[in-house]
Amino acid sequence: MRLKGRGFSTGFAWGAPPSYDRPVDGGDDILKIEVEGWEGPLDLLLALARTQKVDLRQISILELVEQYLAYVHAARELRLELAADYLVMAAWLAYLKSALLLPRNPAESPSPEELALRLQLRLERLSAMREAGARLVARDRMGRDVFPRGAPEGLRVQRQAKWEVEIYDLIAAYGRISARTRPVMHVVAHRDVMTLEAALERLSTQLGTRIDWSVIESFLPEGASDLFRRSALASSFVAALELARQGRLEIRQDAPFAPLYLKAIPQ
Amino acid sequence: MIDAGDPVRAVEAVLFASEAPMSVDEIRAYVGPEVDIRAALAALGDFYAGRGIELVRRGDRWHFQTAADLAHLLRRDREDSRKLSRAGIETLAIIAYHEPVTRAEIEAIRGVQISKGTIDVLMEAGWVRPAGRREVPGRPLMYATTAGFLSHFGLASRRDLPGIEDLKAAGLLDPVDLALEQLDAAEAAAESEAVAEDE
Amino acid sequence: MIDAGDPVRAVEAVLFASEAPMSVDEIRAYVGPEVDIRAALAALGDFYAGRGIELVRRGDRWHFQTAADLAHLLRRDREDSRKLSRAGIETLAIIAYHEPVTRAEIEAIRGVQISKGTIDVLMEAGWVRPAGRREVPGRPLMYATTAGFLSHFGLASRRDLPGIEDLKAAGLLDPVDLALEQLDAAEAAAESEAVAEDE
Repeated sequence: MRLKGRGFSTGFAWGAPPSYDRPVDGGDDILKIEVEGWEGPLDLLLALARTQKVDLRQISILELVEQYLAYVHAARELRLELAADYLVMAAWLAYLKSALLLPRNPAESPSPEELALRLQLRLERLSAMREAGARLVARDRMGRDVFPRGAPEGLRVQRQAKWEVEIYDLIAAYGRISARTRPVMHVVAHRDVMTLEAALERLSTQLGTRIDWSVIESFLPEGASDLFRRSALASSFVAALELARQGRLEIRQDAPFAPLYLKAIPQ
Repeated sequence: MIDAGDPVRAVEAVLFASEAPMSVDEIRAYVGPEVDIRAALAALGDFYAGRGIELVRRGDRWHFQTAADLAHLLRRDREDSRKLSRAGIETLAIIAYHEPVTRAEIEAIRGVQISKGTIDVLMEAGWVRPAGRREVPGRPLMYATTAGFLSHFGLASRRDLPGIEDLKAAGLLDPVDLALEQLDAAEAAAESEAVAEDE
Repeated sequence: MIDAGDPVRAVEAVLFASEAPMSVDEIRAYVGPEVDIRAALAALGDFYAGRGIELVRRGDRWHFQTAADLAHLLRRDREDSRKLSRAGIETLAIIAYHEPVTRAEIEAIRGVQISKGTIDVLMEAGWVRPAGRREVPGRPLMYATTAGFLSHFGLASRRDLPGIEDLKAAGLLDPVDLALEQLDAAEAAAESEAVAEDE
């Protein structure tokens, strides 16, 4: 019987309730109760059922209910605090008993007989499993009754990694390393440019020779390479801005991206 | 006199050297595809019958072991380190006879909750394994026995479980109907807690 | 037909289950003083002669073992296809192009450290071998490729490895600007000299 608090030693035993007069446990007048031994109300019921000394299929459920209730009663008289599930089972069995004894209510489902049969089947199944467990552990068991070879050589699986790598992977890897680790050097190629200073001088000089508005491109050197012309244009534009700031020329543009005209301001 | 030719010798040597029971396929991986392994096993089984060593089948695996009737010679100073608790034995029996079963079903049969450790001990011994989930609310884990269970208890298959045919015929191994087995609300509550624990 | 009676069976089982070879006295401690163990051992020796299992004597101790001529069955090879890591491929490429090289040199070329395992894997694959020591402080080990490397990659010799120029032509070098390409050309020339030196 599982007791709350587990305050009892496992060897605890107590006498059967006075009303309980059936010899149990193979003729012993005392129903010994290992306090920690009962594994729930079903276990207790099964032990009580065994005392009827009949096949579980022929068991008297009413008698079993009486036994259980008497048992719980005795435990309470001894002020043993029973675990709740024992009391719940007692209440259910008391209900079953009254249902079995009182006049039938045909509408009730399941019927008390069916409930009794289910209880009997549960006890049978638990009993069968308990017996099966006992037979199982009594078998010739490996390491206890039969023994495997003490020193097997063992079987070995030699795992050989079959590496999936192709010549291409190898070469590509080398290319990758080469590209990654070669020293990076930036060399700026020499290019012809017109410096701002040159453009300023050139523009100042040429501006004096023009009377009317002249497009900025007309100030660039003739016959220069394209790259040099672009440099000269950029420098001349900056030079034009500088000269306009100094009040030495005027800049005119009729619309965005339209031609840029320059004209000297007479000093 | 048995033919000690290559196939039988080969299978004998491989099984003898193996540290664990072997299936036919596993044996084949060592002795080669051309060997009739079942024939060799049959020859070996006949050959070793009644000797101090026996060829036994456990599940779909084969191994050599000492003859059971010689246990008294070998058991000395070997102590049974696997003493199972009563709860452990019953739980193992319930799993073996009903598999796959959930913890709630085991508890319904035993009429009591089982502690977390009980199934753990059985799994640690290599006798029980998780076997999927029951497709019911809560999807509780199910348990079943292993090849190690068969081998430890000397069973060729689950059909060899003692009395299983009689129990089946008596309807005692029918699926556990939890709804019917739940005789009272307290148990039902306890079980749903247990199911929750399994998650 | 061998007598499968008790003494022989007992000795057979005890020797089978023993974790170590046993002397006659040790066997006797299991099977009892009345048993003629030498006779049983002789019977077992005859019985197992030519089988897949043999009874062998080592000094004054006896044990069963798998027949020596079947040892090859106890091992089987299994090939697992695996991808060589990027570090592995790069290290192999560097060794192939620069051999013999030390690990420090490989790291200098890769610009990344390599783990000990990387070269081990290449050696295990049979593609790389130790190739003496560099006569510098610390005498570091040098590595070179093997004949297995050449045959795996279908190369007649290391000269078949494409040079930098070939790699560039194949688009295997990242695009670089004009000046750098000229630099490459100079280095490629230097490298092909280095390769030639190694031959």
